[in-house]
Amino acid sequence: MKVVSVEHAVAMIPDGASIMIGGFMGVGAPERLLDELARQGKSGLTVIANDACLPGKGIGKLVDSAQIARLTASHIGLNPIAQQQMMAEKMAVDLVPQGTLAERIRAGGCGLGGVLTPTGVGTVVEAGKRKIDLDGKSYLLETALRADFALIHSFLADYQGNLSYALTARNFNPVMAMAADTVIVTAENIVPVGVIAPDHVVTPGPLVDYLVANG
Amino acid sequence: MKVVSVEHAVAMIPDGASIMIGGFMGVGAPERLLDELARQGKSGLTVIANDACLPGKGIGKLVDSAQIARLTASHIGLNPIAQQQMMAEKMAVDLVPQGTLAERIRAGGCGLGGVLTPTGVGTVVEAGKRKIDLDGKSYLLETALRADFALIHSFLADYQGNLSYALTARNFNPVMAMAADTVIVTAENIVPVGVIAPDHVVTPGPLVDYLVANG
Amino acid sequence: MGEIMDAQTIIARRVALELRQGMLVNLGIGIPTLIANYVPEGLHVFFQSENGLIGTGPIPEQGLEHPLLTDAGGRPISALPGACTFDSATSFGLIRGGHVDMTVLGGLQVDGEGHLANWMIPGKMVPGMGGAMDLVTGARRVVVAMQHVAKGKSKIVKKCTLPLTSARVIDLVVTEMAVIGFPGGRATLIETAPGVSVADVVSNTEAELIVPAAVPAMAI
Amino acid sequence: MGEIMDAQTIIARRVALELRQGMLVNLGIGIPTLIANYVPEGLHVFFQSENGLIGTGPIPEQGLEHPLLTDAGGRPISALPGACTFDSATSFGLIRGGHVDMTVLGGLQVDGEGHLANWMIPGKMVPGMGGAMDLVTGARRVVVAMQHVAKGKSKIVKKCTLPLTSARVIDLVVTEMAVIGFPGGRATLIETAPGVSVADVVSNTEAELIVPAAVPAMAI
Repeated sequence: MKVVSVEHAVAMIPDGASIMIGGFMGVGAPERLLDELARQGKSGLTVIANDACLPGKGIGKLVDSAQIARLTASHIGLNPIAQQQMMAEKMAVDLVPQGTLAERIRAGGCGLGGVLTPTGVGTVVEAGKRKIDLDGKSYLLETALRADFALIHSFLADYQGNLSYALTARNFNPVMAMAADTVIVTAENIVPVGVIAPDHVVTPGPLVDYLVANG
Repeated sequence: MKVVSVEHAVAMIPDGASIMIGGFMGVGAPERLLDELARQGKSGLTVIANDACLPGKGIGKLVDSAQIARLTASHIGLNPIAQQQMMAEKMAVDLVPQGTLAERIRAGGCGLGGVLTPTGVGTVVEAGKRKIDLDGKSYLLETALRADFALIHSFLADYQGNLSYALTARNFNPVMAMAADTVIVTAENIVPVGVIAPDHVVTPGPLVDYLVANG
Repeated sequence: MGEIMDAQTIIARRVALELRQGMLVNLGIGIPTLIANYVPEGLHVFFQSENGLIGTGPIPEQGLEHPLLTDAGGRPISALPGACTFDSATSFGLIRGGHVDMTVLGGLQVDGEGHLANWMIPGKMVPGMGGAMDLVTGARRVVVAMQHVAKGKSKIVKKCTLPLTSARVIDLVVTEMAVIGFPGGRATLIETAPGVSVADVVSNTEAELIVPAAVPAMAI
Repeated sequence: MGEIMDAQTIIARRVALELRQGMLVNLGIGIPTLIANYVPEGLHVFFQSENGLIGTGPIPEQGLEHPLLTDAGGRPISALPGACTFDSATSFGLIRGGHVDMTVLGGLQVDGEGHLANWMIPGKMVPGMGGAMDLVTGARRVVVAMQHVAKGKSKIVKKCTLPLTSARVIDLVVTEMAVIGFPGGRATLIETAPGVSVADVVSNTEAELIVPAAVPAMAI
């Protein structure tokens, strides 16, 4: 793991990169990285995230400045700008059931090709997917998702990259931290090794490539 | 969640039941429940567990008294009695790669039909399984596992059934606590509600059916 | 109807009667959220928020909100003693795995066979399904809490014209006019709201409704 | 061979030279365990124990063992500052997902194409594969640490006669006689042990071995 500035961290991300972004309606989102992505004007991004948040908040910041070419999410209903961009076909949107999204990302991080889920059977979500029957029940084969980068926000990060999360800010962060080639982390608090008890670490340090220095 | 005595907990388990048992080489195994299963002489059990432990320890206690009709595990090599029973066809043994075993149990607990794993492709583990190709890579379809009972050992349990685990005693316990119809838990320490911080709970209370009283 | 209670209150109070001791319950956004206010005295239920919490408590007093403790809509909530947090994969493992005893969701349409549509209006509003598809597929019991009629049209239709949320038949619809169940996959009137006649319900319901000889009133 | 170091020490010291700064490494039971004793000075590596720990430290002093802190064989270990624990699904998510940079495992047979067999001898010994199949399939680099010859027979065979652990070609075999790699899926002699000639290695290897013009000695 390397410690980097927020400018340096974002400078690594090329235009057109695929990025997983933690957070749920902005809670647990890596706001400093999102601000810097907007400032550096990275464009044509493929974003994988739970939602489009609100204008001016979380991933909404990237929507505001039309930096996202393609968004894979479970919900964009609270962001009218995202709705408009989708309707105007300025941003491609793949809507995925939230539990399926979490499992696809987890599969990507855990070396699984995919999972069989009952969610979406008999709905438009079936389109283009393999349906597999097991013991008289139907499942959709939902394939693994990975990205070039994962942008993660933690509550505590130690000097080795061990992470823990607070309350509902955990959400998609832990699964995304396993599912990208390069993992960049911000933290509310950076603490010495040993401050996070071994049983309370949620994301093991070796998963983290870059920790963004505070301040 | 109900609090019960160890005698009462085990009395609920009929002969021939399928049981997931937490622990890894006996570490994190619900020893009191295993002792009581032996004492009550429950027979013809189907056991799903990581390993057969050692004679006289953990699941080894059930092997010693030949209570297991069928064992699904990843490893039985350190228990010569288990080896003998398997060779003599007194105990049927399904050997499953450890990561596949963990995922199959997790799938059972998470309402997934199964997962696609590369583990076992091109080996005898393939036998009888569907092979699925995705993006030029082969995977085995490994199906979900569930059981009638899960016997779980935790480090802390609170009066609502929230559980946390210590060090390497976590292992299969959390996934098994989601994958059985009835979940019975022992704890090193039973503590008041609130002692385990919300972010440190690993198994949410509503998953636990019975907590075995200490003493 | 509406003389004493407004529609939302009737619905929330009636759905609250479906709660049972020790249940793990997930409440959707909108009317379902109100149900937490009407938990019967002495009953302990666990509320799950699918963004990663069991043990959701009331909206915190002003000044006690925490920015990292919110519901699935991003609004501040509190956590009761014994609450626990988890990631999204675990949250939906709980939902899909049948560990959630009951979910209460809003609806755009419910049809005569018990199918729910609640996540998009093609060409108009495409918010996304969020957690709804997993909830309807995986929760042990699915209750839809919605108004009976919107813009003069019954929301309980013969056949859903909007995209379905799940192929699974829901258990119960509670509106300000009636409680409707789906035994054998056919819409059946179970209760009427105070002051609402069976004829009122039938005339405001597009779906064919099985009406038993005696239909009790909601006990709210 | 064996004048200064015994076979196990040669193997462990040589494998230790494969460690790189910051690697996450999983060591199997047996000879691989010894490698932790030979980590080069100044190098920081993370050791994973697949029963649920990253940050495995040395065997604790007597009296400081904890019954809930063990390796995958159930033996007491210690945990270094910065260690973390996790469940078995996560542990194998790390392994299968390519997050483990290197695994070192024992072997029963490695064949000329780089296939490993290390989990059963049909009709004789069926311990089970434990985590080996996942490790060989998922780790970024697979190193087999084993003796070159057992009971007078080469363990580096033309074709595995025992059931394979994985269809994946391993990266390296380190024995007390040689280091062998598998570029293009063909066994190739990379180094010889101190005091061991190329001819010694070839005569103790059943598999066809590609021998480059110059074969350096192990730098241990």
